Amino acid sequence: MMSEARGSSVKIPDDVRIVAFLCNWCSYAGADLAGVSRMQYPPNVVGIRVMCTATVSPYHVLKALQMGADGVLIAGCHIGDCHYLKGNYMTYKRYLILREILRFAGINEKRVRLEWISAAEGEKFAEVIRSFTEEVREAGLSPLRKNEVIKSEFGEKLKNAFRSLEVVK
Amino acid sequence: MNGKIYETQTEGGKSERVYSSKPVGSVMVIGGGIAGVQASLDLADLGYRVYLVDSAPSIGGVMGQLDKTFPTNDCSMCILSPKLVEAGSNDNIEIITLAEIMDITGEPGNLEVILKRNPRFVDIDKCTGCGICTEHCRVKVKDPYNAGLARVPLIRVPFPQAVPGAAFIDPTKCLQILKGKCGECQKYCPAGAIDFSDKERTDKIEVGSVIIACGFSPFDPHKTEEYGYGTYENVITSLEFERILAANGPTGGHILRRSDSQSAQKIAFIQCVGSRDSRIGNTYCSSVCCMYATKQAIIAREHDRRIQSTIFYIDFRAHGKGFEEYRSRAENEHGVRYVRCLVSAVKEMQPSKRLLLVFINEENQFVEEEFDLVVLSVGITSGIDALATRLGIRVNSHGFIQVPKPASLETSRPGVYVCGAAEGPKDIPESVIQASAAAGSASSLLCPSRGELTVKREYPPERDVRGDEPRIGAIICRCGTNIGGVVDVPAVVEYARTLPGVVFAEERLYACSQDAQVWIKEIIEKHKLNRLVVASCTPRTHQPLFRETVRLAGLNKYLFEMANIREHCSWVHMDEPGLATEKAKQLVLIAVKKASLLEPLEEGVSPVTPVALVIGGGPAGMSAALRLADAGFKTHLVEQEEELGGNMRHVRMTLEGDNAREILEEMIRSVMNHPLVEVHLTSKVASIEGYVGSYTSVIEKCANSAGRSNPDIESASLGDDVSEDGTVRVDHGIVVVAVGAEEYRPKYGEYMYGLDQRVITQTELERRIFDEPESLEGVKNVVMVQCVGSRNEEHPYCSRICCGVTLKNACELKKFLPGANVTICYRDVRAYGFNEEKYLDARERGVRFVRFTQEDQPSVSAAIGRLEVVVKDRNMRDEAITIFPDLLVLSCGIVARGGSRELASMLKVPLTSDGFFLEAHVKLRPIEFATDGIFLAGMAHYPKTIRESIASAQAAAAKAEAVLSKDKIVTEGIVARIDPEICSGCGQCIDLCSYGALEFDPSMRVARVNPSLCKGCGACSAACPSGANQLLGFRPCQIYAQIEASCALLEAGGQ
Amino acid sequence: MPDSVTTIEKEIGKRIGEKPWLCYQCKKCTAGCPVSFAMDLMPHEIMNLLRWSASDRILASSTIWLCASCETCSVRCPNGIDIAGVMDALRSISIDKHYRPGEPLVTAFHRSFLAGIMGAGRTNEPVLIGIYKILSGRLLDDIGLGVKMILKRKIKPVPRFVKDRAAIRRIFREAKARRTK
Amino acid sequence: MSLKYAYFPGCSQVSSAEEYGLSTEAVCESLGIELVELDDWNCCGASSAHMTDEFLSAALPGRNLAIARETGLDLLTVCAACYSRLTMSNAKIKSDDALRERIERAVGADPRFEGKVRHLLDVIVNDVGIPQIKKFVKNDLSSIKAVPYYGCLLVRPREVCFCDSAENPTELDLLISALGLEVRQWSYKTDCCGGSLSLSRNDIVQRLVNRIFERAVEAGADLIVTACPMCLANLEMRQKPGKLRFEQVFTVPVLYFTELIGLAMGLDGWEKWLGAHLIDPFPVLKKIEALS
Ligand SMILES: Cc1cc2nc3c(=O)[nH]c(=O)nc-3n(C[C@H](O)[C@H](O)[C@H](O)COP(=O)(O)OP(=O)(O)OC[C@H]3O[C@@H](n4cnc5c(N)ncnc54)[C@H](O)[C@@H]3O)c2cc1C
Ligand SMILES: Cc1cc2nc3c(=O)[nH]c(=O)nc-3n(C[C@H](O)[C@H](O)[C@H](O)COP(=O)(O)OP(=O)(O)OC[C@H]3O[C@@H](n4cnc5c(N)ncnc54)[C@H](O)[C@@H]3O)c2cc1C
Ligand code: SF4
Ligand code: SF4
Ligand code: SF4
Ligand code: SF4
Ligand code: SF4
Ligand code: SF4
Ligand code: SF4
Ligand code: SF4
Repeated sequence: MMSEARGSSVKIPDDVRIVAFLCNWCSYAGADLAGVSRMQYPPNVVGIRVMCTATVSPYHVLKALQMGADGVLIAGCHIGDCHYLKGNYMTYKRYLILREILRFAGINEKRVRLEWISAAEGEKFAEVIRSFTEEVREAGLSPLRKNEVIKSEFGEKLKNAFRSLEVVK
Repeated sequence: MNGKIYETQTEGGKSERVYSSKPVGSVMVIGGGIAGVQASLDLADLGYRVYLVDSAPSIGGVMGQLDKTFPTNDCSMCILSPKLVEAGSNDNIEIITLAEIMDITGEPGNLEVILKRNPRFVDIDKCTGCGICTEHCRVKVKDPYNAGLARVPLIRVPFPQAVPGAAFIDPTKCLQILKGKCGECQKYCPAGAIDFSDKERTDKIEVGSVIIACGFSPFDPHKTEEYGYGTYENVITSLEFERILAANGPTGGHILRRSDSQSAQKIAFIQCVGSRDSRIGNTYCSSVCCMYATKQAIIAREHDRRIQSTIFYIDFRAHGKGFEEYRSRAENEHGVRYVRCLVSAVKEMQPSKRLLLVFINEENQFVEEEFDLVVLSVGITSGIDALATRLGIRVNSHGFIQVPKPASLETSRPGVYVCGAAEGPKDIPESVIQASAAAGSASSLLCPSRGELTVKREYPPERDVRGDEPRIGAIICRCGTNIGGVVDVPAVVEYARTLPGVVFAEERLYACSQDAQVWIKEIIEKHKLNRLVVASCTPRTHQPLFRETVRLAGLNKYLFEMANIREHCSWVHMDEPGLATEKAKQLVLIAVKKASLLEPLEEGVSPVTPVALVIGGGPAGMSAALRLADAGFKTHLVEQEEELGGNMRHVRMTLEGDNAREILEEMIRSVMNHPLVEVHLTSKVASIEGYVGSYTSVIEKCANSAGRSNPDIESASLGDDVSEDGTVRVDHGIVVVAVGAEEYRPKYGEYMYGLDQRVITQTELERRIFDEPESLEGVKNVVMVQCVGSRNEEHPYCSRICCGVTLKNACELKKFLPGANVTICYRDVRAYGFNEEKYLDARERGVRFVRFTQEDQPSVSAAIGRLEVVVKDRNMRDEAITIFPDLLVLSCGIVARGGSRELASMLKVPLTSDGFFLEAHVKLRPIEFATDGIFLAGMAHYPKTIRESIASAQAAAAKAEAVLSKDKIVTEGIVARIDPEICSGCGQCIDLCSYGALEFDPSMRVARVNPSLCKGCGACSAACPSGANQLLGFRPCQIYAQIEASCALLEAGGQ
Repeated sequence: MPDSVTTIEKEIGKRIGEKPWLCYQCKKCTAGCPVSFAMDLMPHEIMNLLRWSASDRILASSTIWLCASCETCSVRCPNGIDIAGVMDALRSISIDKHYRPGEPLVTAFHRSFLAGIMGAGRTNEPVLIGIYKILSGRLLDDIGLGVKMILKRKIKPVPRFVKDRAAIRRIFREAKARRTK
Repeated sequence: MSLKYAYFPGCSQVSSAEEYGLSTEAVCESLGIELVELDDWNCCGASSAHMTDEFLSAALPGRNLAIARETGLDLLTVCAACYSRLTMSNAKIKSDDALRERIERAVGADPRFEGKVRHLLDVIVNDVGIPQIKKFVKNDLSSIKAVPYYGCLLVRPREVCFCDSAENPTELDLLISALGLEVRQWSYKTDCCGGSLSLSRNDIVQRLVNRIFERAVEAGADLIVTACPMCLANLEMRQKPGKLRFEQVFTVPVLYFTELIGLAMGLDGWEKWLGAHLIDPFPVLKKIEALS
């Protein structure tokens, strides 16, 4: 866990860090509800609000992994509930491709997760964060945070992933 | 309209309204359920000031308590909450809660409303909804929001998404208010919002018109004693079950028995509790319970695969769009069992507290079965008797508000309109349709005063900050102790000051308070800030407020970014203040990084051609055209036939018993004589181009109007070689699609149709009853067959109106030939709403009913000169009944018009698989398309009665009027933009857009975005391989900066 | 009464003022009836058959005799039909029209009961059981029970009489006169 | 309020249900309810008359009403069937003039009874009142668990009966708990036991009766309390049909509410009343300390 921090200097965390892309209409609202209902979950996640999960391209996900995120969550409206009619269908398709790519590149695909969380599912949001944090912890810290050899190996894998994304496109 | 205030004078083709006194440009909406909220939003959009009054402490109504909604299973709160917030933040809507209407006086256009405001004891403007008071109140009451299933403190925010989101005190048991002995909450309220001296007071408000949207009360099942509600713990109402299903309900969405909190596995739903029951006087059908029971059974199963649900019903009323399909999915995919038998009583077993039901199944076997939970599908009853009496407004025999005129939502009190469940049982989309229609009605009464009482903000010119170095201001909010109690706010402020670009950082106790806005404006000006970051609560509720402040300070409103350190931080990491502080810093970092890359965005403006195009001249099209023309807009009405009227030409009497002929003739006369309506008969729209505000269409004469039901001929008539002179080109701002639908024509030989002239359709029967009664003399035996061309493989949906039409004709026939035997062969009698009384009337008159199934349809033959119908009665163990009718009447369904597909592709709007037009959103946008500026009315959407068709047309017209009454259309700043320099013209993005906003420009070989159509979802941008297509406000570089900031601390850790 | 309701429905309407034709076949009556499991036609089927003039089937059915008059159906029918009342009326029509009872033992019982009253003005179990046994031919039924009842002093051998038996006889005569009329 | 009533005992109470009649008289006397037995009353015809002949069903009770009319008192009865027949026929006579005339002719007196037909349970719960009853209780019966059994006739038809509900009446529940017993919840309070088919179709009746006992046992009852002699007789006799031997499967005794009041109040004669039951109640009563 992160050590106690005071003052302006940011202390170094040694726990996993998760980047969560949350769609504005459902999952961000679900996270809000978890807050309003004071449901407690681990602080390892930071949310990035997007209008729709369809805004999230596989590049964004790979980018996050490249920046050293240990896990990436994409959460949006349930299928059929998309504010933009069918954005989440697209997300789902892209997600399937992304997982293929991760597997192909040899990156633990458990680091990336897609969830449908509605605006009323505060508890689900909290639960997803809890379980995903555990899962990512099992997968371990990002190789990018380890020694140079592992780091460069992982960098290579990511490059492969980016490249295969080009091919798929 | 009302002669008292103004009248229309037509002189030499010119119409002029003469007003005796100018109407007041404001409207009071009573009731803040979905109907009231929708009416308020529409009215504000139409240019009127709105007082939205609710007797509850928050708006939202019953929809706010629902978990999901049929038939889409949309999360009810997800779709409702944005509307509530919108109403709450609209400058022209004043929400008045905890209030009652005492009296209304005056004339339409100039009404005075006497309003009693009950004390709230909490100042809405000061309360931040922090909930601290709630923790300190020791007195608990049943929570009405959770249908009484949970207990909550007296002082509380009514429910998490409440609007206004402020606390209130339920004074009935408050120790301070009653005995002056507590005041705990007041001690702890950090905002000093609690005021025990708050008193009841009476206000007078001047308005032009009033809309009643007070909704309904669920039936109280204590009255149906045989089901043991109130005695057996595991017998609950559907509304209670709705709360149990809800993720934010008392059991957190777990389906538990009330007796022992064990999970329930077998659930029984008993239908028609308090409906269709003459014992208790409710002889109508509540219209929604068959469907909501199905929904609840499906959702229950989704929560827990082990759950088995059984629905006990009489007639399954799946009469709406997509309902029949929903029901079959429930049965086939979710294992919901339907039993057509009303259980007689519920018995509680001891000591298990399971519930024993006895019923007979379709095989006529007696079954005794135990269930864990019994849900009573309680009906919809009127909750407004007292109000109606007080206001002297006429109600029907069941206490619902009556609308005397067939084509209007005006109550017996001129200038007072009604919508939603207050007018009769109905579901959400129907409530929404009526709400828009009522708003339109009020608008046409008040249109001379449109915009007079609405406020329009004046803004200073925008400062151009392009190219300037970012000068970011960061405000960290304490939100009292909500944030400050967990997060070390000074530390976050310190941290923010160290960040690149940040030139100013301060904390505030309440950043959203009114004085804070003044302060923010000052610091922006003083420190020459060009970006603002506020770290506080959720942008979903507060971003509009801060954007507004930023704009008033002379900055583009998109130069603002929020960090949510409350809902996403202090409230969810309360036990780890250190980590919460670190996370807050990180969230601030992310926001600052994004802020430095923010750019001013332009909201597109496009002009509006104040002209309407209505396609289809049936009752829907005519009503829409009249409304729009009455509102002062030139309207083109295009009808492919030689005359107006559509299907209504064949109707003699409406289901409500009005003379359809007279109504139609009156309507046609008004349309033909209206100076602003230009009718194009025997015409079709040949092409249509443009977008909301500016369309151009070509209207041409049909070569062959007789071919209306034959799509081949229709497309032939639209060929290239149309003569020049028949063609008109019109510019218009909106389109109303009102092309209707048509009666299913039985196949040759289907039930001997066409083979024997005694086999006719209901339309033919109706014509003969009213126009040639003598031709029916001597008729002794009449058989009617339902669902001809409906609810089968070819047309899987229910045609909704045929049961009502059949009952109407059966009653009329019996009135005139009382001795005749009339037998109706049905599958379910779908006499929803007040049509149930027609069903009762038919039985009173001795009409006989035989139930058959899709698998075993009646067979018809002709032998020795007489017709023979053999039908097996499902209610009588399939015993065959043989009748020799003099007339066999087929109740044909409604099918989409062949020509719809062509029109749909011309307008780029979707159709359902049944060929009806598909609305933007099944629940909340039933009369709009996803494409702005195109609206949907009448049977083109789905089969409807005349009344329903007209209401939907008036609603569509109101929506259209809101567009046409603006001089320009402002589009969102957050839209996709394609850089033509980079775009490779691959076209990958084009098909991804659900709104048709992308086009391929063949000349430049690039894709282009039409910002007027784009909704800013970003689906296309994410797919662009070259990075040419970017969603403004969410550009990849901006998101990358956020990602980078999210991981920034780790980077540091790796070093 | 509507013209096209059936003759038997009219008869019921006339006798008890009920409108069985309002039935919408929800089967609630049948589901709650304690004895419907033993009936040849279920209560809702009786309601249905009335609509089709199936008098013979109804009047010869066991149903009308098995109905225990508990009125469970009547208090719960959503159309407010007094089904128990309809059953009473049907029994009475069946007697008037001399139908062979669908449930001979039950009719034997009722006849015994009324015969007892006609004779004594009051009901007395030994007399009732005696007459019933002769009429039904079930001489050996319930002997064990009878012994126990005598032991428990439940059966009092001497019947009590009403003094003014002439009045009782007048009542029965009036009933009969009306029937044959 | 004067508690004086014309009393219609009904046939059973002077024969097979003598214990009901005797306990009624004893209880009334000690509660200060004065009963004036109706002169020369006749059988009300019970189920057979109304099941077969509309006229008889009105005229037999009609004669009793005519006699009661002369007394100027309200008419009290303890049998649910009599109560139901008397109330129904009273209502009919008042609404149908032709019928009234015919009855008058046959009976020889005006059958338009001006008073009210009352059931003793109604009088005790509503006129005497539960608090008053509590004052009379001497013996502690709290060790006994009972279920109230109203049967169908006491509660239906809804319009004419005194009970607060046709589905879930509470009068007997209130009384039993006022007498100190523990009332167990069950759903079979008003289920029909098939009384009118008792002799003719005991196969059917047996099924109904057994279910009532099963449910009572499941509900944890030691005792079933009733207010109708037909129900009691049926429950006691019809658990299992037997030709030569009489069998009992369930041993839960069934008592009249009057017997129970007598027991609680410690009135003389209760041993004699209880001794008349086919299902021996004494094993259960052993639980009561005061009695042993
Ligand atoms: C259990 C259940 C499930 C349902 N499920 C669905 C579903 O899945 N899909 C669907 O389409 N429909 C569903 N419905 C129907 C749906 O709830 C209604 O169609 C809808 O709520 C009607 O909206 P309304 O605004 O007319 O009325 P309401 O929702 O009743 O709102 C009325 C408002 O008026 C206020 N009010 C009342 N009286 C006064 C007064 N005198 N003065 C001021 N304010 C007053 C109330 O506080 C309330 O806010 C369901 C209904 C029930 C009971
Ligand atoms: C057999 C039958 C019986 C009915 N009985 C009753 C009743 O008793 N009571 C009741 O309330 N309702 C009844 N209805 C329903 C009622 O007729 C409809 O609610 C109403 O007519 C719908 O109006 P509409 O304008 O939406 O559609 P329509 O009446 O179908 O009118 C649509 C019009 O658009 C025209 N059109 C179609 N395509 C084009 C095109 N591409 N370009 C130009 N023009 C076009 C058509 O020619 C037609 O005139 C009945 C309907 C049917 C079919
Ligand atoms: S003053 Fe009233 S609302 Fe406040 S804490 Fe006390 S009881 Fe609760
Ligand atoms: S403590 Fe004060 S500010 Fe907070 S919710 Fe209660 S009243 Fe509102
Ligand atoms: S038939 Fe009507 S009242 Fe009955 S459950 Fe269905 S919708 Fe409700
Ligand atoms: S802006 Fe601040 S004070 Fe206002 S609600 Fe949000 S966090 Fe609380
Ligand atoms: S006849 Fe028409 S309204 Fe009735 S069930 Fe069939 S399709 Fe539906
Ligand atoms: S952002 Fe969405 S709505 Fe806009 S053009 Fe792209 S896909 Fe269409
Ligand atoms: S309960 Fe009434 S409506 Fe239902 S089937 Fe029986 S008689 Fe008919
Ligand atoms: S009165 Fe007859 S038909 Fe009705 S429930 Fe009782 S036994 Fe059955």
